Amino acid sequence: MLSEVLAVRSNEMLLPDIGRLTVEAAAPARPGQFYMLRPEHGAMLLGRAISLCDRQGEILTFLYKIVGKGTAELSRLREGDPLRLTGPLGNGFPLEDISGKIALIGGGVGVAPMVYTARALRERGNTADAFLGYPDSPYLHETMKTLCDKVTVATESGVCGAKGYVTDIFDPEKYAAVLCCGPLAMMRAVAEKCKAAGTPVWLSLENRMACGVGACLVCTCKGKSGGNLRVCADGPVFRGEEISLDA
Amino acid sequence: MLSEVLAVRSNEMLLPDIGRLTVEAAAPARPGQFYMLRPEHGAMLLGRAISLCDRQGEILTFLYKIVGKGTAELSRLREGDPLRLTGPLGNGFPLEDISGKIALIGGGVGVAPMVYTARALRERGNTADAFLGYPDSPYLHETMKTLCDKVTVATESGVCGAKGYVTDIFDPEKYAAVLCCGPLAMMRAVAEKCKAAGTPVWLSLENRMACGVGACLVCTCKGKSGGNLRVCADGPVFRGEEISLDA
Amino acid sequence: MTLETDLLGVTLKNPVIMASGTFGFGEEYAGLIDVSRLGGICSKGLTLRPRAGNDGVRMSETAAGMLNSVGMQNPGVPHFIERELPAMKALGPAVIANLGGGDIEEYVEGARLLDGSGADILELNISCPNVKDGGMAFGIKTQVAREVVRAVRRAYSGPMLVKLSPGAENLTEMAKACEAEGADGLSLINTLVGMAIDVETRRSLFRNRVAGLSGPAIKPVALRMVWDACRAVSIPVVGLGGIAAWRDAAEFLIAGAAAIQVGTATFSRPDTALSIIDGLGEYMSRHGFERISDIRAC
Amino acid sequence: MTLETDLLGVTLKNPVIMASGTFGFGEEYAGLIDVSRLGGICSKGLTLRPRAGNDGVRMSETAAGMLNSVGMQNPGVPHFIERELPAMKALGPAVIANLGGGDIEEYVEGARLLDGSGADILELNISCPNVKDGGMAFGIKTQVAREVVRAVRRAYSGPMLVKLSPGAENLTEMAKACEAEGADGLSLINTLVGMAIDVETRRSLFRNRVAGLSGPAIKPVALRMVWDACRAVSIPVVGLGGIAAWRDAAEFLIAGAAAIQVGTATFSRPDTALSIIDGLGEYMSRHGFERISDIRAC
Repeated sequence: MLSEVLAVRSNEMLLPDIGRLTVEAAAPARPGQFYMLRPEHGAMLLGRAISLCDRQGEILTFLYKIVGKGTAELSRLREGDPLRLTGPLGNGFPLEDISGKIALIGGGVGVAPMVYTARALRERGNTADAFLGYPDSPYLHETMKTLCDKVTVATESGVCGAKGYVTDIFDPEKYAAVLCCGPLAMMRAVAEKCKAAGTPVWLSLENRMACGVGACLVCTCKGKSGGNLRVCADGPVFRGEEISLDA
Repeated sequence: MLSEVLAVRSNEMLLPDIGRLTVEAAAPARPGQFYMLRPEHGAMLLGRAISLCDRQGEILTFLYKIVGKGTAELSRLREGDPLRLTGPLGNGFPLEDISGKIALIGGGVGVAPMVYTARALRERGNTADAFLGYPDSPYLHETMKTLCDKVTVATESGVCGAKGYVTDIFDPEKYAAVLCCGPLAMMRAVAEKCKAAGTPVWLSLENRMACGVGACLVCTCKGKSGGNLRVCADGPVFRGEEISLDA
Repeated sequence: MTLETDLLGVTLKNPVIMASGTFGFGEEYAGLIDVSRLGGICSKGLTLRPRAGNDGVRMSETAAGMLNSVGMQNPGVPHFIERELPAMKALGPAVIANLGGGDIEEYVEGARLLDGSGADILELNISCPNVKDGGMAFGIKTQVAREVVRAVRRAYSGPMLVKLSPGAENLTEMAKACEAEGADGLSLINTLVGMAIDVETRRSLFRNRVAGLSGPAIKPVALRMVWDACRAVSIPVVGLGGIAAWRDAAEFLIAGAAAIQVGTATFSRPDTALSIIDGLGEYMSRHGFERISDIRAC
Repeated sequence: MTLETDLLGVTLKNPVIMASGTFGFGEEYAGLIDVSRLGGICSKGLTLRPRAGNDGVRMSETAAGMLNSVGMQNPGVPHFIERELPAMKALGPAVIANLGGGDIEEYVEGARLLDGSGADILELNISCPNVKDGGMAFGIKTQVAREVVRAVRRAYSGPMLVKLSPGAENLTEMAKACEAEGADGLSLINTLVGMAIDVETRRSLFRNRVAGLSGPAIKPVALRMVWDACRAVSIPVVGLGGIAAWRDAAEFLIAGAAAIQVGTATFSRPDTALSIIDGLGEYMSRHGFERISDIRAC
């Protein structure tokens, strides 16, 4: 784990509200882990928890969606600007516990962690299919095609791939395990389908975070057994049956 | 008067703590007036009051010294970054009330307003000598040489011009009027010499400001008659005999 | 859909009022923004006699806020009535005269002069230090506030807001006491009491030691207090404290405020109030609200 | 020159303590910073029985601050004594056990268990809602606080800080009452009570409606209260509230604090406390101060 101010290597918008930022950092990370990103000269108090999207050599890639002031600030960073990176944080996907054919399901900016996950699976000799859902224009799907056996895209607008939800297409029966990151509604649908099929599923959650390391307890989610789990430190990846996705 | 978000045209450091920033704005301004400058995406609540250094065509030039977080933020602006400019504010130097040979005295970043003042005097057919004092490396003195009859530089370190204070060199007897902007100690010395010589002197003050337009009363200085004067709206330029420069 | 709203019997073009001490007497900003679009303007805090205000440093910026120690510099009520008030009235927005004092007699005499002078509303500032009580503000203890409100109520026949201090020992009790003593409405919050120290000289930055904290930093505290006050009294409440965008204003209106005031944020962006007016209009259209009072949470 | 300082008879390597609720039980940050360099660590707020904490949104960022509504989630005192405390003690810094409760009995039983358990100092959090008093915090009214401090004092024989709420009706009276009831020191300020509203749903963002405001936004208020408390009592005062840099820490020490706590700023920069330790050392050298207590204003 590091907490260091690094220079932004690149930052570009893929869509009006989706940006991609890279930095160079030596420390290793696992697929599904995240970092707290905070512009050193920003106006916001807290960093923003952003999943590691990809890692090639020592180049870390992050994908972010502009949803408020903090992510808007990320989008204004330019090459060379100082950015505090704290991480990698959280558990990540348990790739070592998984074998057989894997389904990677990403929704919107939740597609991000699937890139490094697919790359790591391929390096481990696993094969994966990807199911990627977007509201409108897709992104990272071309990269995913180079890393997966098959990539299925669905968009709500129908601009690319199937029109509708990728969760309606995906069949859990065909897979040994499912890894999913996306909006709550998508994760509920995936968890339900996997439960019915008896396919193990891991979900990567997100929540507002402050510390990112399990100290402040502001990012908890409900465990199925009733207690609260820390998304940052107990997760962000949970077994489907561990957590309750009720509102 | 305008309050608009403009794109920074250029921003460069002349010295490690002295920066020069330009923007393009059509509204006219008088020498000795100032603007409130606030980076649109900055972390600071308030703008910083910065004297107009120069104006050529519609290019406004500002000189600033990094003294805290607000001015450090100004120094980080790059070409194209949005900057809120509110102004021109304050009274400026009363050039229309002055005739004859003028002395322009600037200390440190207080040299800034003297550039546009010298340019305006020349356009009016006045002649001016400049006396510029710096702690160490000088700046803008070459520009001033193109706008004044004679430029005398003094530096505390002796790196350029006379070693010591320019106020020790300056002789008020030779001038019809004196315009001065600089540290408090310089302005006290100049006001005293001018008073003894019977030479009219105008001093340009600075202070922490919030509104810049005379509404909030946080930037007041002591009038000689006992009341408080607003540096932003009653000044920043005062007749030497109007104000008390006591601590 | 209309932004027009009633405050204490006075019709405001919209519920956005410029807070006392941040907008002078209105004319100062007339060259920068279209002042006539505002709902109302609170005058600089007035006292019966003119005051020169505090010496020394008067302002220091803090994280998302500022400390001020202006010290009630003002030209006095008679001068205000003769000079500033007519000019303020000519601007268009409702005129709210903000009145302070060092003792009850000074408050009462100031209120008497302002009565019938032409200001639309009186805003009674009870956060002033009570010179007869070692400088503790009138707005801290309910019983002390009660006395000044009662006395001013007798002296002033027009609509009167009492501006509450966040330092009140018991805010809801204070609000109820002001209502009981005849306040027609409340405005809150005034500045929080803060301090800054110069670490090189190791002395307080301000001669008066303490200073008033305002700005976005205090918004969450102000919103909570406005919510509480709205549920403690049945008279209208004007909400202020760190409002810097239409969303902030909407939060206060949802909490139950009848109108809001914009203060320190004007220093960051002179057109803050105007963009709040525009933003509230769009918000109302989007939600299908007919009038400002529809915004309030059920 | 030494940063070493005494707090209630406990020797701290330096006066920089991690505030309760922002540093877990210390181990959470051990992978990120050199925790052993800290002066002390306050545990997450403990209660006798484990608590699950609040449902719904627990945090919202504000201007230079954050609102939190964690709701005392903690494993309970017995679990703490068995599991977290030994690990905390192994980290090196002084261990301060922060204790809350819903009624006096729960406070007393928690304190009794902690007595002699190995924590260096007890920090009594009186900002908890009193379940028998409609949820008003123990720390608002002096008389209520007096009772809980008195009862816990009887149950706990070691050094005890009482952590004051900025919502106290009368802060200096509260400070004096805690001193009179046997507090060995005070720490302040706890969070200010704030609120946030979702303007689209028009409901409070937090299920519990209110939430605690912390961060740089509140520093000027905290500094003023620490100054006041230091002049009201003769026991040591630990200052906290928005400290984010060595300059902030120096301000509190000049105001009279014996030590300081760093809280929310750790979230912005995990190494905030370490850079404060370094900065204070340089500041002391520059000014020729031999020990931390020399920083205090004469």
